[in-house]
Amino acid sequence: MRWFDDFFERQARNVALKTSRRSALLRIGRVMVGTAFLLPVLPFDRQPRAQHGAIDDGKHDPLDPERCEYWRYCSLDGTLCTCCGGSITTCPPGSEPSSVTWIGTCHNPEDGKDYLVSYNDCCGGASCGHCFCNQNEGERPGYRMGIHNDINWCMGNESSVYHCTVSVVLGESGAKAG
Amino acid sequence: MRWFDDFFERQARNVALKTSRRSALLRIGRVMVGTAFLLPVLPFDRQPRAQHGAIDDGKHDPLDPERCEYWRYCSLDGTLCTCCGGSITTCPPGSEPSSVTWIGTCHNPEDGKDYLVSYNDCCGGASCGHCFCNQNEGERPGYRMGIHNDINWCMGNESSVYHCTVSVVLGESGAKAG
Amino acid sequence: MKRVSTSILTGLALLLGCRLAMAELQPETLTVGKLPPANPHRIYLSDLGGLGHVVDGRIHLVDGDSYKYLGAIPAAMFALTALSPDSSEMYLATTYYTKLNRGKRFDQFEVYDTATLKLKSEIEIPAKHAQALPYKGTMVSTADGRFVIIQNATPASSVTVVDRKAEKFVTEIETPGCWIILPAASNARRFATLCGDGTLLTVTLDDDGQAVSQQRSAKLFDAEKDPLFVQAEHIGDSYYFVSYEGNLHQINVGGDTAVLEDKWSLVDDADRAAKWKPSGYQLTALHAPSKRFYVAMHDNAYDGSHKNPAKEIWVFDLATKQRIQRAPGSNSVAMALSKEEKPVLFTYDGMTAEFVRYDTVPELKPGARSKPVGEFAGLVQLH
Amino acid sequence: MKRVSTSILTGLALLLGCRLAMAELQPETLTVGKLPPANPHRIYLSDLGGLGHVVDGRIHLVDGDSYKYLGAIPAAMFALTALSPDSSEMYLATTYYTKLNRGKRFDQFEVYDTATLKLKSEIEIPAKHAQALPYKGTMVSTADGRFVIIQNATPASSVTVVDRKAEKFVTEIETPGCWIILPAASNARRFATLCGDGTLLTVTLDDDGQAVSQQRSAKLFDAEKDPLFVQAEHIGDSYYFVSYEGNLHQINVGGDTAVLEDKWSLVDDADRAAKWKPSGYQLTALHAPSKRFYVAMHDNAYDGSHKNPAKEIWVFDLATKQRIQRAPGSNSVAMALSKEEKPVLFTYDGMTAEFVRYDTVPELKPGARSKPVGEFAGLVQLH
Repeated sequence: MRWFDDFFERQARNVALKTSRRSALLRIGRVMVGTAFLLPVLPFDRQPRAQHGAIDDGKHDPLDPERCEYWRYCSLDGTLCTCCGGSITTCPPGSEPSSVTWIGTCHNPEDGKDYLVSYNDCCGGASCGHCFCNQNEGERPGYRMGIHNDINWCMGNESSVYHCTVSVVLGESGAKAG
Repeated sequence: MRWFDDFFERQARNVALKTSRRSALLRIGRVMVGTAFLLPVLPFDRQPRAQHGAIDDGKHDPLDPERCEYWRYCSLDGTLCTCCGGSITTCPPGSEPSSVTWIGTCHNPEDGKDYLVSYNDCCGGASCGHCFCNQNEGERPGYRMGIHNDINWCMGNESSVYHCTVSVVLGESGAKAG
Repeated sequence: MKRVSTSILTGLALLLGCRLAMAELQPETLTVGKLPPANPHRIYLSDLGGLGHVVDGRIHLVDGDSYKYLGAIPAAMFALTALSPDSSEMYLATTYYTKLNRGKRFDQFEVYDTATLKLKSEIEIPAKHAQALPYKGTMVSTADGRFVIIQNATPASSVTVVDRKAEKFVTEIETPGCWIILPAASNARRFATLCGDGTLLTVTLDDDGQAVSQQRSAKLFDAEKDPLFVQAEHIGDSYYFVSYEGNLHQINVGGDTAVLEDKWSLVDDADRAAKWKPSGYQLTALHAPSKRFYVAMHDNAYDGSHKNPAKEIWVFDLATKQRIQRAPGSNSVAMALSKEEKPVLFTYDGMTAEFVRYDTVPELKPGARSKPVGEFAGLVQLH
Repeated sequence: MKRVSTSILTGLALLLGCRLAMAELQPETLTVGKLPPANPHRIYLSDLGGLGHVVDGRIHLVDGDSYKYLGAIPAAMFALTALSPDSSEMYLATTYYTKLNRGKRFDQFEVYDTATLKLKSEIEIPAKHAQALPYKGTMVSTADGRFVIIQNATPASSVTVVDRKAEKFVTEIETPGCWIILPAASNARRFATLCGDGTLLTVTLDDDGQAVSQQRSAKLFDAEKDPLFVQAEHIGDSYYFVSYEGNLHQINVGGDTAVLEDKWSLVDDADRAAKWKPSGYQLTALHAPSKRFYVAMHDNAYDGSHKNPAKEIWVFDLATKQRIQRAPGSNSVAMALSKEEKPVLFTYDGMTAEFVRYDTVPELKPGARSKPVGEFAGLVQLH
């Protein structure tokens, strides 16, 4: 259970780190400036937006769960279950929730509070591929596994085929928690 | 060996059918008129041209083997081995020629002659997906299997994974052959 | 140790410094979503997955009213796909390799529950299933749902018979030079198939699924000069085929041998002069109660244009043999009609990968377009 | 009966009516093509295959001079990929399921010949290989090529040791909370790994590949306030890491425990004011002979921008610790330098999926762009 203890130790410290947070709206679209493609922050995404990507029509609505800029997705690197037959907190039929997750801390513009968000991957079946997003607020390399998003969090499931990602609110994040 | 006999009987009759033939150049681009996408005749192709499709810049050179309008490809429905690490008559390294093929009869604008062309699929490895073409001159439904191209001609190989398609000249096609 | 349930994770995370008292959002529970109840506008789109990923096909489920994506059924490699007669199940015949694209090949017949997208049944079948584009008629249930007939190609042609009652493979029946399965409505142990010499082969099974008779018809169509598209619609035992040249063939498959009941042209002299011909993959649809027949058409036809996207969709009344409407084609390469009194027609645009929803009453009229869906998709089925 | 060789088909077709005497084109023979001999500009691009097809990854081979596509190595699911020290082999650690995306999972270490793209060896390994994006350092050969060390994650961290001499799996070594394998150049039985508490763990193997020592360093970096990117370049035992805030860390892994040899900032006050920071995936490159160090940078950095495509590439002289050039970034998310005296730098554009070829001598200068290649690609390796 060592990884498990380490995992939560790290989560707690990460939460403590996040003392200030800017609105998701402030930092949107910077990468797009001067590029010919309407691709947001998606270094590894080579799929056409029209077919696979989330909508990017220049509107960046932090309250639309089918857009990458939805506030809960602040550290979500993957495809949105809302575009794959699921919802913010449900896996699409035919897939299963991952048994392990990574964590983000995101600012909800509606109530002005920060929340701990669990990013579960949904696993199994044919992978979805719709609405790819790559948000990395608070993301860290693999030596901080619990807040690392460049790995398949279906890794521990019976079928580790990646399907899509949900974002489940675990609770409010205390500014000095942990 | 019944299918085999039927197969060649059909080939021969098909050859006989082809008494007149128009230049590939005459019939190009018609489907594109009025469409927003630069997709040529590719009903089943939903891949982005920039990434997967053969070049389509409006030039339809019947002598460029990386373009769908290359004269030998008159009945080729698949991806071009010339874009996948192979050539007109070689499979890409790591793949294997299909043991069975379909046949077309294509007009060579360079010498004005019609040729019997064997469309072998190359099989195995990771499928390629580059330069998809969908040309159907003389193509017939599955009850004329030897000239049917909506089936995977890697079907008989040890690995039936479709990789790409070559076009091998079998010889000149006599107008009244068979 | 390897697995930790989400609820445990949630609980621990809460212990570690979440100030729930002030939170407006309460901790949430992750579940697996359910499909909304099926309605006649639920679309099933068979997708090979792209020629760059032929090992990884799937069937997309899309709500035809909202165009919301509902989910997918994994279909592996070059799967044949068909809804069961009552749409409660999706059948697949597909290929696996033990190491993705190498190792041992094995083919399976699989049944998915269309209410849950869960696998209900899987049966190994001969490793011969036709690795074809998903054409209608490559896998069909008998009228009573007892047997499923699967098209094989090695490329020699045969069919595999699966018994849904016993849930087992029954037999393989050779059908040399023939293609597409056309079950008889009046005889749940009988199907016909189109052959390369212009005949139809009629196969009759016994109650165990074994072939007891194979009868070849007279030559009913000209496979050389005017071949039939294999996509067919039927009313009872009468199947309606269109040919490359636009001739409608009505063929009855109910008897020991198939017979040509009628043949007439969809095009008149003016159409012929403009070279209007049928084209596409799933290029016809039929509403049996009203006898309205829908055909994808294109003009300026040439040798090889028979799969082109539709320029127009023509509507015929099979009772009067009259064309009653020409409507925009929306680049259709596949179409399907809902099972309703006033059906809607969904077409799949071969250029944009979008669905278009047409009203059919009082007349055929294109309406809402979906977002693009599918990568190398063909067959459209409606619940 | 199932198989008919192409030569037989060819022969028979010829009998059936080809008038060879008049043909200008003679009958051709189908063969399997050979790769052109490798040169230092041959590119290997690791591609997960797209998030819609994660089961079907591959490594693309592209000629960096002509940008011609040379072929692909199949990589299955979330493969780790690395060239052997002499580039004659490509290593993979990957996952299979017996039924594509279900059934039994098994992981394999595989070796492909880069001259032929043929599989040379395959060894089953614990089903724990890190299903990560293809980061450099997730699988590395020891300096002598004897052992290959593979990163595992369940998500508990460990490494798998494979013996290339015996061609067998040796052992699994726990490396809790640590990530990325950094082999020592001076000791072919030693590697270090970065840990979440800011230390490095140094593991020493015996000649059988078993761990004989595991030593933890002092805290060498601040994993909370200024974490290190895991992508690292090395000269001998000295690894060069950049941190999120732009501090270069020089860490020596040759001894029993790792030591911080040097640390200095890549950004000055003006850069800091404009928020210039490193970013990308494979975001640095190093030419050891000239000590030229290349870093992908972006300005207006914010929390979460550390993977953004490069706005500029900065060139440093590690001897003088001076920035000697700023060049356009070409939206690079990955880069690799050729193994040449006057190397070229290939970058991979995260917005367009195109390669850009930079000259580095006399200065860094972007040149020809490729066509797009790859769907969800990352790691770039040069032969």
